[in-house]
Amino acid sequence: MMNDSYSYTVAIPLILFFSFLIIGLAGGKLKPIVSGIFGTFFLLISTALSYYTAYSYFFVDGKSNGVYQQLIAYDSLWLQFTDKLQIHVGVLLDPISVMMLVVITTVSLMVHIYSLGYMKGEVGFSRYYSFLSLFTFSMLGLVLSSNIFQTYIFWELVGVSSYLLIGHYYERPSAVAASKKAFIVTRFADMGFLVGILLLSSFTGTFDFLKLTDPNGSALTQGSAISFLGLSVMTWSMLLVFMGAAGKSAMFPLHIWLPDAMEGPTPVSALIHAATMVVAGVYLVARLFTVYFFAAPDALIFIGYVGTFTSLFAAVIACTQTDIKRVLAFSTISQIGLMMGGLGVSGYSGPEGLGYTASMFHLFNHAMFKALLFLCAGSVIHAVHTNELWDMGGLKKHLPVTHIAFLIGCLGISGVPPLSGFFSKDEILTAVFEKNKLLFYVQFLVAGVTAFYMFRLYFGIFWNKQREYHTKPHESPFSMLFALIFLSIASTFVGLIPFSEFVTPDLKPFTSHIHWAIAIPAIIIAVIGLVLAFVMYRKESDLSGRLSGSLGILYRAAYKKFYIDEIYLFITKNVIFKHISAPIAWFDRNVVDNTMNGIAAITNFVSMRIRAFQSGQLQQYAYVMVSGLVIIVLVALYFMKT
Amino acid sequence: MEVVLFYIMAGLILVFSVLTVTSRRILRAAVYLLFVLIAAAGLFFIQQFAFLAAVQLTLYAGGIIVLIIFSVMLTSHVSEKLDAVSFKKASFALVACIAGAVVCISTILSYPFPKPTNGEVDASMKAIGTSLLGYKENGFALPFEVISILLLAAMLGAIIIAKRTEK
Amino acid sequence: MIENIGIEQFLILSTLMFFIGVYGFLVRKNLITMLMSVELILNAVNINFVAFNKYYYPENLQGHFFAMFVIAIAATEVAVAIAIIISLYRKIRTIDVEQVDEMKY
Amino acid sequence: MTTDQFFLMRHEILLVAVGVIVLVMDLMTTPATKHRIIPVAIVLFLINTIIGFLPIETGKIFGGMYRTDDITILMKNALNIGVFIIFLQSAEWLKNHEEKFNSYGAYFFIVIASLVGMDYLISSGDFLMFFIGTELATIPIAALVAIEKAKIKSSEAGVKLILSAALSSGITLFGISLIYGTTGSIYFAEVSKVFDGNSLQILAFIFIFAGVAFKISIVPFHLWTADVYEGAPINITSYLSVISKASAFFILIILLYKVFYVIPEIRNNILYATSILTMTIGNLFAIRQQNLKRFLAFSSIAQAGFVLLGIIGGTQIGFASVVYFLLIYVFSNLGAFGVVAAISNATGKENIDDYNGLYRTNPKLSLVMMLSLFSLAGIPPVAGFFGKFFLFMSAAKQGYFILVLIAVVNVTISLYYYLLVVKAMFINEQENPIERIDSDMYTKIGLAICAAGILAIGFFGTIFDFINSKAFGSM
Amino acid sequence: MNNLLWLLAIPLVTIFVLIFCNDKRQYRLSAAFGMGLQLLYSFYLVFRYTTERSSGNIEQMVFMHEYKWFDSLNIVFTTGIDAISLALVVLTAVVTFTGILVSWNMEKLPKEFFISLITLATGVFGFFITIDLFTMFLFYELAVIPMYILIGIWGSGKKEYAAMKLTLMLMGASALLLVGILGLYTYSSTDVNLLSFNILDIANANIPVDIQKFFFPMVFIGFGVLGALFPLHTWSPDGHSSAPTAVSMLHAGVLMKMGGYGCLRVAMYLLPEAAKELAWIFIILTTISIVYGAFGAIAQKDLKYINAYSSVSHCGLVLFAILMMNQTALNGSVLQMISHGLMTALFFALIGMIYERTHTRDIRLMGGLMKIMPFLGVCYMIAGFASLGLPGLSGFVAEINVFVGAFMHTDSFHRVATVIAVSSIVITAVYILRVIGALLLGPLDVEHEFETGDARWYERWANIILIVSIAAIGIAPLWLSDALIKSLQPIIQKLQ
Repeated sequence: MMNDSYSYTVAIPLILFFSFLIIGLAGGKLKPIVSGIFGTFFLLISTALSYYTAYSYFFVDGKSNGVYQQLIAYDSLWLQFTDKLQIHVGVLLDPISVMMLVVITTVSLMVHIYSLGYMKGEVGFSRYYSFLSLFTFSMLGLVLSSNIFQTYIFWELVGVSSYLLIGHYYERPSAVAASKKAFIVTRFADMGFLVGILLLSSFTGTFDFLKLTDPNGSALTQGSAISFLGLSVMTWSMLLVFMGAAGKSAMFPLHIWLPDAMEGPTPVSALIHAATMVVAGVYLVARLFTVYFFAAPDALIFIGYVGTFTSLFAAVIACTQTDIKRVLAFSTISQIGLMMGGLGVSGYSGPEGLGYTASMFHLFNHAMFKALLFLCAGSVIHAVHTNELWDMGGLKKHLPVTHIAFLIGCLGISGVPPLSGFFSKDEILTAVFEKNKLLFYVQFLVAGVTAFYMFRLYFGIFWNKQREYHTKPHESPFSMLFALIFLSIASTFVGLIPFSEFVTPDLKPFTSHIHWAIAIPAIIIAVIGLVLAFVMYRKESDLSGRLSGSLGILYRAAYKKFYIDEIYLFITKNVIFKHISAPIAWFDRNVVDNTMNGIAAITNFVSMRIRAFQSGQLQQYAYVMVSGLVIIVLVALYFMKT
Repeated sequence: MEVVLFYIMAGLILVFSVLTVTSRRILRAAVYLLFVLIAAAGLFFIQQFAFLAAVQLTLYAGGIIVLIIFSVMLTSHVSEKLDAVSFKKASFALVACIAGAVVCISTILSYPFPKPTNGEVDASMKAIGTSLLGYKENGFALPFEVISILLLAAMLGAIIIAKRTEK
Repeated sequence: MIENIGIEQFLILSTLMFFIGVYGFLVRKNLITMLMSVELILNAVNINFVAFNKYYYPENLQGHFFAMFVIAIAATEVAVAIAIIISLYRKIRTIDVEQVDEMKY
Repeated sequence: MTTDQFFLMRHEILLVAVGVIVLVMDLMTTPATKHRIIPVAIVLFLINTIIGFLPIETGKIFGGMYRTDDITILMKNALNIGVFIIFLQSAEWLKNHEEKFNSYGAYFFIVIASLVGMDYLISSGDFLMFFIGTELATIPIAALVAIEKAKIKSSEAGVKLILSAALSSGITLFGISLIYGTTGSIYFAEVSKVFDGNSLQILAFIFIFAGVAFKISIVPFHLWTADVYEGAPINITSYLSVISKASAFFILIILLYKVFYVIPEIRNNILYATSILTMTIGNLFAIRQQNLKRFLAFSSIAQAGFVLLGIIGGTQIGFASVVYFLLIYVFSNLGAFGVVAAISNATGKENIDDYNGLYRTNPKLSLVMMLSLFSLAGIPPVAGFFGKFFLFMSAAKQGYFILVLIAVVNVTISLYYYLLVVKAMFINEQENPIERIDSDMYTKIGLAICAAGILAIGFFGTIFDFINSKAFGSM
Repeated sequence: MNNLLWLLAIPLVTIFVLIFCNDKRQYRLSAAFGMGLQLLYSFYLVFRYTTERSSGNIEQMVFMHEYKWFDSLNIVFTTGIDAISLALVVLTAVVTFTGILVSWNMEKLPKEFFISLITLATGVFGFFITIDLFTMFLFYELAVIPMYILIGIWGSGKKEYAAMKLTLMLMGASALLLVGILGLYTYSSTDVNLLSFNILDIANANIPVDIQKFFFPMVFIGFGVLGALFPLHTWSPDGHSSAPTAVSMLHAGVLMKMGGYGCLRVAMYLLPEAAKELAWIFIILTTISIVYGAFGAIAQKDLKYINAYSSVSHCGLVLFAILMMNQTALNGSVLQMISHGLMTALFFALIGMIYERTHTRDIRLMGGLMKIMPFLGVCYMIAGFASLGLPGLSGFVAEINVFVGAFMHTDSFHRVATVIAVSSIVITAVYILRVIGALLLGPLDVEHEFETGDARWYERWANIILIVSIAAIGIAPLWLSDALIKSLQPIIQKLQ
């Protein structure tokens, strides 16, 4: 449905594209801080527009007859394949995209402001800001997509911005490697996504979200009938699309890039690898939820399992990591797993859609508190110049604001009421409980583990033993603290938003309540985790060491991230490089090429061998002539018809 | 009469031909060749081509053979014997030649030659003269003229080659 | 009469002579003897021409003249060839054909 | 016969006149003035060449022994141009070998006489003129081949040429005698009426074919070619490889199209096999050659193989494309030989290795050489491309696609060795490249004509159209 | 002024002027001026073409002119363009012009260099504007031969071997092609007097399927070798890596496109029945090409080799798309040709520039160049992103067209092939990022003293022109793609 009154929304991303171009092209000649201010300023405009959009959509005219409308605010033909199959670039406004607008611009703005302090004096400051603009542009473009191909386009663009930002410190080999890994792993996933799109479009004949997700439309029924290897084509295509989502959202086993991505500047981790880009997968599944639900329910169940497994898996690893950003990264993976789990169990209409709502709610909350946690971590790193948990300790005196903010974040993620995480996690657990008990128990366990590792971090950094620091740690500058404070406040209060009034799978609001029967055990297990962490890490003790020792191989496996990286390394280095690529190169040089050289060599060889004919002997020449003549005569007379 | 003569001539030709190409003394070979040529002239004669036979005798036997003998004497000793032909070379050549001869002869024999027309050939000097200078059909004025150019050019060529250069 | 002989016999004779000449050309080591073999070949041809003329086409003298021109040309050929052979002999003091192989391959 | 008819032989008469004038003038020169004969001969020949282009009647004289038509005249003009270029290129050589010639007149006369032989050959209307033309074209030239008295190779080449030519003419004559015996005539017109393709006639045809094939250097009658080309003085080599070969091709077509047209299968099969053999073997031998004359000899063998593709179908377009190709071939091959001659005259170097770095010192020579080689290789936009293309096209039109395929593969192989020469001149470097050569004016003009011909002929489609309009197909 | 012969006249006049120039300044100025003019003229043609089309001209080819050449053979030099050829003409003009800019400082025999380069370009221009097979073939060979000289004289490494191999393989291919063309000519009409080389005429001839099946492989392979069809691609890595910068640009950028164009215009358009029957063989080969080239690129250490193998992969995609025979895929193939032409030209230009400064092309010996030559580094990254199909750059547009088009086939053979082809985007990412990582990023290798100094003005402009073109297509593909689709209709109709 076209809606002209929102057509300004197209400017929300575009402003940032221009910001990217301006800063990128002129960046070298501007003073670094000017670039930063430019970028922040442009983003501020976008943020204002987004907030205005959110306000008017949710509270003024987004609903019609009690149902949220999906509005096409802007639409233009970008590429035409056939008369029917076209790529449009447009702006689709519906509850989740508007919500994402708010999330992205908010977190991005905070990161922009934060970075003014954090990145001060760094080489490549302008570059950093231009890439931040590029990222924000791409991310906004992604969430506003009206067309699955548009999603793919921006999907790739966020990937590349992520690549560029992870590799910000391009002189560090580890950063280069991490950026490369991130790109390639997500690219691999995107291949699935692309094939999924191809499959989807070839059966539904459209890329358009509105047509695809119309529950009464023809798109959903086509393809469901055709099956391949026991699953309907629709299921296959949706699984492939999920592969893309899993790559971006770091679902097992495509999660390996995310911890490494922490090589990027910490604000980038906060923005991209915690709050926005990594949840793009969740967003994508939510965007196509109708399709999943109606046409590919098997895929949806699969997503639920994958999400839940990932969440446990990552949570366990998080307990053993000592790099604070990596802990946060695994925590992110774990939380996204929860969101996926929520989506996987969701129903479609009314309260059955709680999983969906909860998942989006958690996404929203998670963005806030995870960004907060990362920015705090940045602040800590800024102060002590190390990422290593055991090189920190006793910082609560030195960094009071960061300390409080971090605590808020930890409480938030652990699901302690009344902070935001509590509400969304409760809803997810409720939804899962109603659908699948096994997943529920896993997620329930994850909640506890989450509290444990978060507070392990918290106590490790801020309590524990005072360490020797090269320079005395000091609190960060105001620009950074502002972001911390803002996000702390946000994390504290956003949980109170009645999300089911706004975001539901069938676009019809419903009212949800806190299910205390599930909430209370969840709180208890979180507190247990918290206390355990308190006991172990409040001050220096060998308790943790003994515990990890007693877990033995399990601990080591978790510490080594269950060797997934090594498997990948084996596949890439040993299988692909050594046993595919190098042999192909060898084959090309030696077999294919030598065939060609061989033809030349044979020609030369023959040429050498027949040279005896030209012996210089006149009589031999004559002999050849005569015998040639005789042979021709013989053949002509006896073997040819006349 | 002609039949007997023919067979004698044919026999002579074949025998001396073979001797020409096998004799290891060059001078003798030249003489054998002379016999062949004379025998061939005899063949022409019995076919009533007297003029041609005469030409054959004077030009060939008188001119060419003399030229050959001179050059033989210039380039080798009279008593010199040629080396024997290698067996390999000879047998290869023999195979080719016999094959060629067999093919040719069998083809000739398979050809249904008609009965000869019993027309008399008018090979009188007059007829020859008219034909040689005739420029209509069956006149040979043009080749006659052209061959004069050939003779001149060949003569010039032979002279410039054979002439010793002054050092 | 000559008609009793049969054209085939002339032809066989000339063919044999021709191939004897060819054989000589192929095996004789001396350049001059090769030249002689060529003469055999040409003579064989002449026998053909004359016989055909006599047997079948007596109304004109094509074969006869052909043979005559062949003789004339054979003469020039021999003249030039001998000139060349002698000039070669002056340089390498031999006229062995097997040694005339400076250029090969 | 009226005088007008007599002047149907204008080309030959003029040539003889030029030859005789040169010879007579030569007799009148003293050793001090004898070099003046060179410009005189060249100018006279140029006049002759130009007159050759004037319009002329066509027809038959001498009872059909001599016949001309437009395409024959065209061919003769082409040969005239070729010989004119050869004369230009030989001026320097003649001067360098002053002591070897008592008179230059003999050289000019012999070449002209040989050319007269070729003119008669391509105009011949009977086997006698065919035979005499062939011999007139060959025997005097054999003398010239052996003319370099200081070189053994030259005599060796002469011996090889004249003896193998004698053998081949013996073979041809044997064939002719059988044709005469079975058809009763030596006139082409009569023979073609009676010729019916019985096995004796086929035998005779093959013998005659072998004789012509010897002249064209078709495998397996080609072996003399390389040795003779290498040993002969370079201008004679170019004469042999261009003029002699072109005229032999022409008469081959006449024989195949006008006389022996009733046996197309045999003709096509023989041509099919020999053309494949010829181009392949020519190429395989050319690959290894170091001596440029020998190299060009093998390359010209290969070229002959390509030309057979035009003849094979017996079509008018094939005939036209052969003549067109030969016209181009005259310029291309003479261009290449001209450069080789210029360098050989100045330095005596004839090996490919000697040409390393030639472009740095002699860019113009290198460029002419490159153009000629590209033309021989059939690279556009130089004329050789068109020549080859039309040859292949005429074969393709008859459905000989496999043959064309083999031929074009051979073109690729040939490109390899042509490029080797280009590589030597342009890419390879050596410490002592051939120093700068200042050729005389004649050479320059000769090369310029070649280059102009190579560059221009392809772009004027009317030339081909003209040839095509005059050509004819097998009956 | 819409006479297409200008496209030949301008380069020829430039060559003529160059012959009479006599110092380096004059050479490069006249070359740049000539090719600049050519570029402007090609833009003017785009303008004229659009106006012509919008004024309702729906002829298949516009600006057609016929020049009688060999009348008796019915060989008529016919020029004419549609959007496909026009796009490639513009591509050629861009690449040639930038090639000249890149060779601004050519030291060795500059005159000869520019003349050969422009001769090559003339061949390419001629190839794209003719619509008769004879002239097309002529220009094809004309374009190949200067390559030999260019690589042989100005190349590096195993230049002589590479030049010879390249020339022989391409000429060998043209041998096949020649037979194919002659076959098309022979069967272009049932009336011997009406045989024609004109593509439009041949398209109307109903060539029997058996005949088509005989000639299709010849034509397709003949052009396919130039388009680096596996396993006949081996000329390409050696050739590219030995060639001087501008030549690599032209070669990979333009010359290889002649292969794709020829396959499309001649093989598919004129032999549609055989194409339908035999496509599967070539689909297999091109699919191998795509993946094989990409894997091959991973293992390379020399920058030019990497790019050469990447070209094998990308050009494989062009042919792959052509064989898919529907509108979208064909459109994708043309877009891919243009896109690959631009980005590979950019790549080679950059490699040349980097080589000039580092004197090595071995990625193991370099690192951290971003630090000392940021402009070139950024350009290289953009080229890399274009190559791996990043949206917003031309490669993406082309690739999705190819993939979507290929996937429209509903049988599993095509689909499996497509999925394999799609996998190349990952492999491409691997080698591109590997190069970027090893070359530009990481710590600066201090052991080797690289000449510092970022791009000079002419290098900057060369890069900027190419990047702008890449981005223009990538961001707003619709105008180009629409024009192409319209021009593709006749071909598609034959293939339906």
